[in-house]
Amino acid sequence: MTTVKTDTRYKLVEATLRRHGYSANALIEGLHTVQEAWGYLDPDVLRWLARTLKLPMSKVYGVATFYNRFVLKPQGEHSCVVCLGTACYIKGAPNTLKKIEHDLHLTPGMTTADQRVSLLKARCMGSCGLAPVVVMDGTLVGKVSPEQVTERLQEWLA
Amino acid sequence: MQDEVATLLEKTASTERMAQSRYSQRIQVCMGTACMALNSEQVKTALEHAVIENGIQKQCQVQRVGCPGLCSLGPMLRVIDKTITAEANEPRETLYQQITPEVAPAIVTSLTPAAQPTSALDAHRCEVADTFFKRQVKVVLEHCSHIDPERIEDYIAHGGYRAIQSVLTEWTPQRVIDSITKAGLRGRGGAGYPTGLKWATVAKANSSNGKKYVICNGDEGDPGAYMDRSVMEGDPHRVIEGMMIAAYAIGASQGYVYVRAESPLAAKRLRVAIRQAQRAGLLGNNIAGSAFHFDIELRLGAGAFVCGEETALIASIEGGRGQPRPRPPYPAESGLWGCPTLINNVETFANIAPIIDKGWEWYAGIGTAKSKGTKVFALTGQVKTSGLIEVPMGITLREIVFDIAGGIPNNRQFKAVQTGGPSGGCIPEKFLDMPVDYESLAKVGSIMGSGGMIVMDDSTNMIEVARFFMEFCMDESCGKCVPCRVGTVQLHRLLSKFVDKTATPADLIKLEGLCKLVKHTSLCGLGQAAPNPVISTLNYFREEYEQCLKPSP
Amino acid sequence: MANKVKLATVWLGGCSGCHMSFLDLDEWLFDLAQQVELVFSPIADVKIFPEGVDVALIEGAVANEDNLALVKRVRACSKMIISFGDCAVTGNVTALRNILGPNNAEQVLQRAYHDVQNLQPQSPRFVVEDCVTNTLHEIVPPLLPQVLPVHAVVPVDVYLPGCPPPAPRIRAVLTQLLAGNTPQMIGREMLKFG
Amino acid sequence: MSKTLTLNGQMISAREGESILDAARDAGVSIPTLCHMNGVGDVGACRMCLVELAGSGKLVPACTTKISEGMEVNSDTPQLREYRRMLVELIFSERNHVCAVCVANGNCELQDLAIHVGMDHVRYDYLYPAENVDVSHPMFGMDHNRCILCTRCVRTCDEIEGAHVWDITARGIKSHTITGLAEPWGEVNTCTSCGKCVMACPTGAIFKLGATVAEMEKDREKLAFLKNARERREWV
Repeated sequence: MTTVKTDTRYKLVEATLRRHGYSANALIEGLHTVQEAWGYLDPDVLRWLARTLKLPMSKVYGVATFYNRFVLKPQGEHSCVVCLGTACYIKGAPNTLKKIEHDLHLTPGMTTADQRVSLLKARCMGSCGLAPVVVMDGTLVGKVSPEQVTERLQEWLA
Repeated sequence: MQDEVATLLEKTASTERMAQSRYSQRIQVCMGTACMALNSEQVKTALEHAVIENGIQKQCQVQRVGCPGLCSLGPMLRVIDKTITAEANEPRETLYQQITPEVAPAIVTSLTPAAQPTSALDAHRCEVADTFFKRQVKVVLEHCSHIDPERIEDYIAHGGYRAIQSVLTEWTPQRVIDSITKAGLRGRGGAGYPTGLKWATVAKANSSNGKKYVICNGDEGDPGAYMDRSVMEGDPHRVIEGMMIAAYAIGASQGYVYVRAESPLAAKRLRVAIRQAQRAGLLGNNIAGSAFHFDIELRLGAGAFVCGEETALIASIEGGRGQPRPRPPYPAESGLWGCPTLINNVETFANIAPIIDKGWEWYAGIGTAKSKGTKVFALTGQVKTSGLIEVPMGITLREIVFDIAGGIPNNRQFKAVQTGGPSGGCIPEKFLDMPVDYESLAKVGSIMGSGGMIVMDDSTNMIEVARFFMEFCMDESCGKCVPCRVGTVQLHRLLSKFVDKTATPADLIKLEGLCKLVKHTSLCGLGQAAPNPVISTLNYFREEYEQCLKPSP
Repeated sequence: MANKVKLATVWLGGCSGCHMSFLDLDEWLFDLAQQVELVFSPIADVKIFPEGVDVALIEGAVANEDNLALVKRVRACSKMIISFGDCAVTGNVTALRNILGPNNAEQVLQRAYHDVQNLQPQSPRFVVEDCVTNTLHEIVPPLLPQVLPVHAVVPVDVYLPGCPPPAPRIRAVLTQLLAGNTPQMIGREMLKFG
Repeated sequence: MSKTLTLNGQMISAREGESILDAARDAGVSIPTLCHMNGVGDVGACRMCLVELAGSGKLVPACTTKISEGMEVNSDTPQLREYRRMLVELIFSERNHVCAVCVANGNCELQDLAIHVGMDHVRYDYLYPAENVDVSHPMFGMDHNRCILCTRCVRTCDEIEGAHVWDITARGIKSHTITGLAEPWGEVNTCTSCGKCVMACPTGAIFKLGATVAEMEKDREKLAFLKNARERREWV
């Protein structure tokens, strides 16, 4: 496990675990930090996390896959999250998603083959006043039209 | 020692007030999630630059505040000008909407002594403000949009932490509980359980290791609801103070705030607020020199609607899969790590300080016989003005939809209003004059819920709406119990048959039977309430289902 | 003979095991023959399912277009239909191809007629003339996208599970029916699948 | 301390702290169960043992609900019977349960339950998920087509064997029983190959390699025996 020593990202996770006294209930906090540092939950890191917190592997995996926020595969360079909350739904979010699926041949949860763009869906970003909303690379875009989104995606893919 | 805190609060408050009184003009920019998405941060920077350029930095302050509620018209800002008094010697307040960084300097120019009357800002004056705010009563949101949520001093200057200070010095825990009980406050998470009763149960419960916990449920996952997020973003100290008072009343020394990962700004503001309160000695050991110890930790959710259910939330804080377990035992007896635990929702905690401060009599004077106080709603969907509102209990749906929100746009007709999110129901026009309170909403097959309110016009297909919510519940089901895990999938398939017009009369019977099964046999509230959108649309829009039956061969 | 019960047995997508089990009724078949007239069956040379049938035992799941057309005719022409055996009741082994997803027909044919054949793999796909309807059709009826249990296509009156249903269970059901009662499908002897 | 309650109109007595399920069984009344197993903790997940409490009419799982003085319980009403049948149908519709080709045919708790609730057919559409069969372990196999997610294997491995090889991944209809980091069972080095999960599994999902149709017999009382032996030093 030489990576542990050389990869500084482990130190970030260690810091989180230390803050919680390496107790088993720090698992979710630890997973958050792993995802921030790596961008996803790498199986080797999960193994290391399980050992460090003295938890069974299957439990760590079970927790990691229970929550929507955690992803087990590397994500694309850019991300596009389409909100499918009620307000966005009523205001036409399904059309946006359909257009993206149609134009880019992507379905939610997928990343383009060139690892450029990941498409995700969300259950309400809580910005219903701006519905329909899409989060492009972490920035919330409100009252968005299907065309606006695909245009931006084409730019990313160009 | 106790006086020290009182002095500290007083000193902080007077220093802050003095500092603020130096400014005769204030520009308050909304820094809620919605306005920030519309570049309100850049607007604020532009304003600050303009203030300096115009050389009025000694009289004009640009301030960050929480959400005023008109989220669809952001970025919002408010100008308070003491140099001009309006009615009753109050300084003139003007609300502006849809301000861009380009328009921002014009606002500052209009505040300079040499300002000429200009029409440049006319388009940005918030016209709907009068009607939008007229019927509202702000208790929970009283500070939101008026104070800087990232400065504890501002909260203290507005009377913050006065309630906990007097509770710690003069009140017994029993008196606190009695006050909350008499105020008639009910849980704002949706079910409406009497808060005082819950507190009394936890206070009485025996803990084997002496520990008790307070949990603030900020896992607001209903699609179309963002009340709690706005409160946490706009007035985080209010939530902390409510938790402190609760902890004192029930004898807890540790608290947790559980916030959705989808609300990063709320989490950030709470983190800042907790740190500030710790530094001010308001959280930690021997608070205010008393024997009261209390600290709060923030826990970030990771995307699971079911974690709004209290036993699932506890499992999640314990670091596990957020799966509910059968109750009893209730968390009040055996909750976090097996200890008695009080779980209340964000809005519930935000109601506590004013009840202590202004007295339960005042609070009980607002609302209806069985539902006291106010309720915050996130009003969205097909209305002219959507946003965050706080109304007294007992107001009618018609007043909310037509008076506050201005009715239905695009010359369409009102069809239904959906409350309670995926656990609620669709309320048709015939109940528009019904008062909004826990009992009335339940009577018509919906629930108060946490406060999402979605208005639908006559272009809405109710079966698709029911299927939308069923898909939500199906995706969010934790998978532990059979009726919810499989029943929601089967319900979704049946609803799809109606949407595709391939359903048979036998499918309608199956649909109704399954709704009943899932409602009565699911383990937790998510499953038990999952059929509600179907049941209510079947009740009020049955003809739409019948029209979707496959023509018999 | 006019008041004899008109009995039919039908073989859809199944292995014929249920019919074998029916034949396991052995000498009771003589008693049965006293009371019923077998008007349609794989073991009787009748081409078209007749009208006015009292009871039809349907073995097998609805797997192809022939099955579908036949089961609809059976329903239309019979007073009572019995899902006979697990394939009719649940889809059972016949429906295992459903796991391959919708539109799995090509995959299934490829596997059955090509992948597992050592010599001359070929699809049995020539066109023949139907001597009854005088129409041309493929000798292998096109497979449905999904295999369905009988009750997913037409209403079923009695479910007689088992793979195959043991002979005593078949006898118990028929005895009840001939006595004019609705068969009581209760308990392990009557209800066990598999 | 002894408490008195009413079960289906009969007065019965039970020990304080006892579950409704145990009290009923002591009184000779059987309540159908599926995720419950003697020897491991209860989770109240399958909802088969729901009983009705008089007064509130509330349905509660008998396995996790403690008795109380004067409680009035009904474990067998037409409504409960209908719900139980529907629940069994839902379980059958969820995965690919083909009794005819199952190792546990004749020795299966789900099959027994279907008989008990009088399930002559399944009214709901079968979902036909594509499921894996994991035969990477040298001694045992796991056929996800037959798994009903009762978590008896998870609890057995955690509470009795202590290895916690099993857990559940994902959620909702996508939930799956996993070994280790969702790895092939045979590659999980924490597995002691004790075979307790095989005993615990109510269906043919976990089986001994080599067992063919209707051959897989399971001795579930072994697990309760072990638990007693380990915790109470009582070999019964």
